[in-house]
Amino acid sequence: MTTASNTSADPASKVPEAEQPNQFNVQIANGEASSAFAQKRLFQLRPKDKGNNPRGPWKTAFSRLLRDKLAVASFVFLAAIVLSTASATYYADHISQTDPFQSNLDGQIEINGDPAEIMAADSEGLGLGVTPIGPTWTGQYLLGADAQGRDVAARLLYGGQNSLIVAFASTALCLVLAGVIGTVSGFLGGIVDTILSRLLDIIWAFPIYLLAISLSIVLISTGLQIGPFHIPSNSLLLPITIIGVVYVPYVARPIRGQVLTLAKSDFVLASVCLGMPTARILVRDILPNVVTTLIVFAPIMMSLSILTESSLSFLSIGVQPPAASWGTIIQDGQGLLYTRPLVAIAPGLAIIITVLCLNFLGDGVKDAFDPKAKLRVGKG
Amino acid sequence: MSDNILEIRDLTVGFRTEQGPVEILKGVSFDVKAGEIVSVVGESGSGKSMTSLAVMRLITDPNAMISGTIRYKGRNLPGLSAREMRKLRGRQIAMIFQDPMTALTPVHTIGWQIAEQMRVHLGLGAKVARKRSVELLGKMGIPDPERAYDRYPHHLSGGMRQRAMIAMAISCDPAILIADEPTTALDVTVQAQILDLLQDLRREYGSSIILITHDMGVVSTIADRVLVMYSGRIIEHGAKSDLLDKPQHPYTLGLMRSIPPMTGERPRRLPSIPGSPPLPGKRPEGCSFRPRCEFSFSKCSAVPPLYRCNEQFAACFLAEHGSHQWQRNLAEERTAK
Amino acid sequence: MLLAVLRRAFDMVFVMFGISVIAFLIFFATPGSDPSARIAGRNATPEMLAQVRIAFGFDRPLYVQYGRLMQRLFIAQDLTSFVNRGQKVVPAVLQATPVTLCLVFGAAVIWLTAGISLGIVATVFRGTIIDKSLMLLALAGVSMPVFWVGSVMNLITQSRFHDTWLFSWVPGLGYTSFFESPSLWFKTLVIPWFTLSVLFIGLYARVLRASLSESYQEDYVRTARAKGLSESRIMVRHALRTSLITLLSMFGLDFGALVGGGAILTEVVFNLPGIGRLTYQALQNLDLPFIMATVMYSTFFVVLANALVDVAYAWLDPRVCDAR
Amino acid sequence: MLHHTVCRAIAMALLLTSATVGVARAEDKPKIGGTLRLAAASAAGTIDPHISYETGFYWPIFYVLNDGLVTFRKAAGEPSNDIVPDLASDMPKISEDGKTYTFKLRKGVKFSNGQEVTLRDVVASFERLFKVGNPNSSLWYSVIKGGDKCVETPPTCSLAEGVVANEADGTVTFNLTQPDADFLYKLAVPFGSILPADTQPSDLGTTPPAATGPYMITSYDPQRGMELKRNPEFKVWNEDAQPDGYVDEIKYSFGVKPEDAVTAIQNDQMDWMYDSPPADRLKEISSESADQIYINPSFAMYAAEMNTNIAPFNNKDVRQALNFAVNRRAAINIYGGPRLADANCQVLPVDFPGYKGYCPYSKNPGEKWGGPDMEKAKALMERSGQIGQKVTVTVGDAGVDPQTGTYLVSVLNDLGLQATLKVISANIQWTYAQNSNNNVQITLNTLWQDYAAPADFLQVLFNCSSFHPGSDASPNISGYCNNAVDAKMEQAMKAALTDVAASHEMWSAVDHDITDDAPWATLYSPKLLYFVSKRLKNFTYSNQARMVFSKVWLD
Repeated sequence: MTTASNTSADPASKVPEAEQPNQFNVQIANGEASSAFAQKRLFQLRPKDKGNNPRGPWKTAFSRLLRDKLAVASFVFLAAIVLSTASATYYADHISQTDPFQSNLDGQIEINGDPAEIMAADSEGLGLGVTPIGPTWTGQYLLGADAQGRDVAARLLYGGQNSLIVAFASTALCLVLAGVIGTVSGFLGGIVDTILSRLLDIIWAFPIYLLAISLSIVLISTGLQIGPFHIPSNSLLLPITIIGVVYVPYVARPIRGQVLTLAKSDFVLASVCLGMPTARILVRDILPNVVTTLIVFAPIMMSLSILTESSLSFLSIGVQPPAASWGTIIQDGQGLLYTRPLVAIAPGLAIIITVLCLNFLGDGVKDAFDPKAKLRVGKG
Repeated sequence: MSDNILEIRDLTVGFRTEQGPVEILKGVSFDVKAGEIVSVVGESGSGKSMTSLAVMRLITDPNAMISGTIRYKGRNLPGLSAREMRKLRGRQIAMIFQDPMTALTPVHTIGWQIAEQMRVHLGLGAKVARKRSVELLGKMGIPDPERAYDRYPHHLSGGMRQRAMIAMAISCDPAILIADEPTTALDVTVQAQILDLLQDLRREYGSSIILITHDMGVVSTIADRVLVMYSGRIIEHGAKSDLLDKPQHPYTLGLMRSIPPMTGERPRRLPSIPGSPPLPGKRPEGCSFRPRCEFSFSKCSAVPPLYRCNEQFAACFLAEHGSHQWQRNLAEERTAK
Repeated sequence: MLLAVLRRAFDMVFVMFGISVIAFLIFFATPGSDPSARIAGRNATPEMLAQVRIAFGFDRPLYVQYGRLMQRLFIAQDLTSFVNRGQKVVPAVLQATPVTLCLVFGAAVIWLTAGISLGIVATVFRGTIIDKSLMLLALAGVSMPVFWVGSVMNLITQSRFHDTWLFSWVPGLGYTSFFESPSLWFKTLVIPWFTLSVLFIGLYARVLRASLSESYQEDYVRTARAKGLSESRIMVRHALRTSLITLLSMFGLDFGALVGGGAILTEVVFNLPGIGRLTYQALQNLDLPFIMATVMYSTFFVVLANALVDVAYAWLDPRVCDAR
Repeated sequence: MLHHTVCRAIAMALLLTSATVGVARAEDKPKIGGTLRLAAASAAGTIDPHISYETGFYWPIFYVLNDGLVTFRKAAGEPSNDIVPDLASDMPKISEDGKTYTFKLRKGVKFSNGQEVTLRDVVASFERLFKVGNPNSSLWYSVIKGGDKCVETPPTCSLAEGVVANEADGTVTFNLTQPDADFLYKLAVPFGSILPADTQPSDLGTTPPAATGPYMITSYDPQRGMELKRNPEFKVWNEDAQPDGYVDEIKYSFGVKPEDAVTAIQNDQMDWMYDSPPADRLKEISSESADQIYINPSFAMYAAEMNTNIAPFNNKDVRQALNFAVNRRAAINIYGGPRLADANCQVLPVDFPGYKGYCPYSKNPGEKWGGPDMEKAKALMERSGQIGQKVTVTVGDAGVDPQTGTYLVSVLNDLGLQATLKVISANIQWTYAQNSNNNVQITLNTLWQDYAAPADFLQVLFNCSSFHPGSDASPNISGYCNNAVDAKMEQAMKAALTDVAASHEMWSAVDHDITDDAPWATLYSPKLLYFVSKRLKNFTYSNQARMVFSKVWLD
């Protein structure tokens, strides 16, 4: 892949220049028409140019991030979501008092005094059918029960835990892998680069879902055997690994590109001329920039991972039951879609809100750390 | 002054910023007569380009604050509606930008871009427009204009692109041509050619030219009149000959000194003005040149008005009582040669 | 130029080869997975298993197996489902293709028109509340899991509001070919089209908005103004024209990926018998040949899309083709 | 409250009368033509009538496609259990010793490919049964002379002295090694279908065979669906055996999830669904469109079959523990509530010939199930020493299986096992579970009668000879093999020839023995609930063919 592939990861989500940080600088740029663009570039590249003492620009970046209200708000929101999912056990034990992983098909609960069947056999008409209890909006079965008579609210929280864990872990994995591959390939160049970037090209041309699905089919049915370690097929590690791996090219390619340009950049050449050892250059000049880019990627990748995880779980090749994730809950909800839509809709909303916040945060981080960075939110 | 085609009266441009309003231009006033070449000189940041953009009403920034009058043939440009202004731009007042690399749309042929302007303003048909633009390209001294018409900007050298830019600018023969550092991005030989081109234009179309530059060399070659700008103000203006022979303002003097002499042995190194112009917003009280001025004295803490001395104006207290000591020295130096 | 074409062709072949190898390794060489066991879909008597082993050379080194499989997949094309005996893989894939094409094509039309117009509107009003709210919507669209949107759509159009004038026209889930009944074909696809396009509308609006406001910083837009062009002309002929290049490259890849099974979720939710659903069922039937076939097929589309994008690129952006 | 229950009772009564005699509701006059649209969650693999053992799913279709020498009467209710002559012009002459059956082949019946049905075809068809490895070949058809050899070496199967054609008087004679009370039944089911002699001697897979019935399969794509059109060669020869169909076309679409199918039928987008409607929809449809619902008692069993050959279910205590622990009411709730199923612990369905209520796995053991007994179950687990064992519950992705599977998983976990659920396509589940190579530990199936005799359930599902290791055609899913029980079955079979009542006694004994060994955890015997579109008329439920596709017409 030549042009197309390079540009493909490109298209950026940028903010209007009015929102761009450091008004002042930009306006001078506009004012001084002759060098408008040059100056703007200068300003925007600044974090990179100062690559060899990262703390400085990072401080400014963070302070910039803090000034971005939307980003801060989303961050707070995310924190709230994380906390609430963390409280899953508490809710299950003390409020709903049911095990959300055990079917509860002929249990009863007390709704303000009088008992209620969790799976109520119908008494009207032909007296056919059994309907899970609806949202009580109080304590137990807050959002009602699913087809197994399990407390949806409780499952939602536990599911959230898994979804977030998977998303976070797979993102971390993806970024680390991509960072390493990209840097090595870009910095060493030569045959290593050719091989690595070829490999990336190939994986990149692999439609994400198909790759994920293919991996899942094999791994879910057999588990993964790496030397002495065996990952059982129902372990969270599987979806984490799969999602982590499939997105590597999307991050590794831009990183490689960045490292390539950096390696040719003046300040690196300078330090080469100064006879600085390669390792030192790598650590002092290259890595800080790579890390910046990775930071910029992090939120976007996380939102992608959440979506991917839910999709795989929806196809029942992601998180395996009895464990739940937002995706699996939606899947369970399919059966109840027409009578208890809430079961399917609630986790969906949870996903949307989380991903939305992550994307806002992503925009914020991007503008704060590296406004010129080109990344793309969401992938079909 | 009926033959003034453009009259600018205390034009002020400022920007709202997080650090409060910042003035880029302060009370700039000058005239342009029909058919003359006025050259605006100054270091970058002095606001000369801002002036031209203001005239063209190309300052799109929502935070811009613009005041003052700009009369073109008696009509006040800031007062015009967007439509009227559009009719004027490119038709009456055209502009050439510094960097021909970025100033042309990369995805259209230069021919198309020239033709576009004529089709919009003169309502020419595709064929005629093409013919005219090919002629223009030819006039601008572009070899094989027929082919050049269908080339893309990135195919052409800087000089050629600048020629194309000029061709575009004059395609609807405007009354005023604003050339913003038309030669800065080009190498010396090409510079000369472009400058000649501009002079021919004046001769042929009799259109007046506002030439914005920081290069005294350029000024000395083609300008009729010179405006010297420093940190948003016009600090001296007058006929070229007067201003170059006996500059009234120390800053102008500095600029003069920085031109390599045409005759005699070259000095080991050219004298230059110490320091650099203040950023807008950080400008000192009083005369903003004071910190760099070798002659600064107590009075300079006030903002100097424009003092008139024959046909020359200078905003410096030294000019208060006519010519000054250093000017005579300069004169002697010259006569000695 | 010819050289470039050749290089491109080589790239394509290379990538396809690489992908086929990876796919093969995933299915046939993952530690702890015995393909012939998973092939034991239906009526797999021990003798059958033995046959399968021979036929696919599972007793031979990997490269032989790979060769055999590719040969049967592309040259002989006699690969049949292990689960539904006698069902040839290649025809099944070819039969599913038009469905997916219809789905993706329709969706593409929607998302391009909607995405581009949103992007333009937002840019025109950049900085205003309109811009901000549009971009918020776009981001929301990007944040929605497509299968969830699909389910909700079903809930609304099939159940909750089906007997209102709004959605009474919506036919049952499934697919009717265009030649059977154009009107029905359209009706069955409308909802899936919109479902599929939501994400991309958001995506494209955002990207276009970004690259447009970037163009508006460019010198050539200022030049265009100085030429006295109308804002609309500046937008269409200068800013948009340049931004479209970015968009196009994106579009080609998305289209390819979707046609290549990326639309699996939509197809499953709306029960459209396209490539995606084929893959999904093969997955549930543990039907190896089908999975291989669909994977190969879809990668072919993606690679093809890449190539086309490059061509279109050279055509849209003169700078590229000279760079070659 | 009392008042309430009364109403309910009345409603129920109404329903049952209206339901069981569906014909009675055929108030309006027949309509010919139209397309009958059927929906199912997924296909069920091969459509080879000599192989497919999809009694509930594909057999009803086969019944309107192909014919045997005899068949079950296509009628509603009781009469549908009777056997009537089909391709045979009348019922066979059976010798005194019950070892020879002689049929006269009907003249002038043609296959959909134009060929006439000949004696050759009859002989070939029965040899084909063995060649393609019919699931019951060894159990049912090896009584035919030469059958045993055919079982050993299918490819070279010849029934020269078993099935003898007599071209002269156009008769075919079956010679049996021993009398067999159920033989006619075995000829009446789709396995007995007569196919052209030149039909390939291996699984037809997705290519339909030539038909003799009113319809023929014109296309079959397990991913999409099945299309049946009128068989141009068909002429009615025996209204009882093979009536002509009303609708012109039958379109079966696969991949329609039950919840969507219900909605589709409500919206008149579908006419009939194979899967039972999800429990949570029943309330709505039964209150909104009661007259589109038909409930029929069915001779079927919903059970969890445990693999008695691999851990942990090779341990009787564990099997019994599950039987004690499983809450049949919960399972019934998933299926659609107490009105739709009877809890059951044994193999034979309620009211099936030879059925005697027996439930040792209950709080208060007796005839009927009275609730789970967790204490006993836990105790048994302790004793078994299998606690902590890993169990994978393998279920199909259609009907109530996934739900019930999930429930089983939680029960097994309660018992201290480490259970996980594995959902695979219903398209392969039935055969996948049968193949011992796949090491399925426990699975779920609804087991339908093939014909109304106890031997059918007990022998087919638990006889040593119906367990074929490593084969997909091994209906004895539990791999249960108990020679003592086999011997008892032998006797019962013999007895059936002379004294049916006595044989039923023996069969129920066998039933109870097996129940004690607990190779299954039987959950309930379901009633069949059919939800049909408004326009579907003359719904006719046969105990053999379920809804008789050739009997319904569309308004």
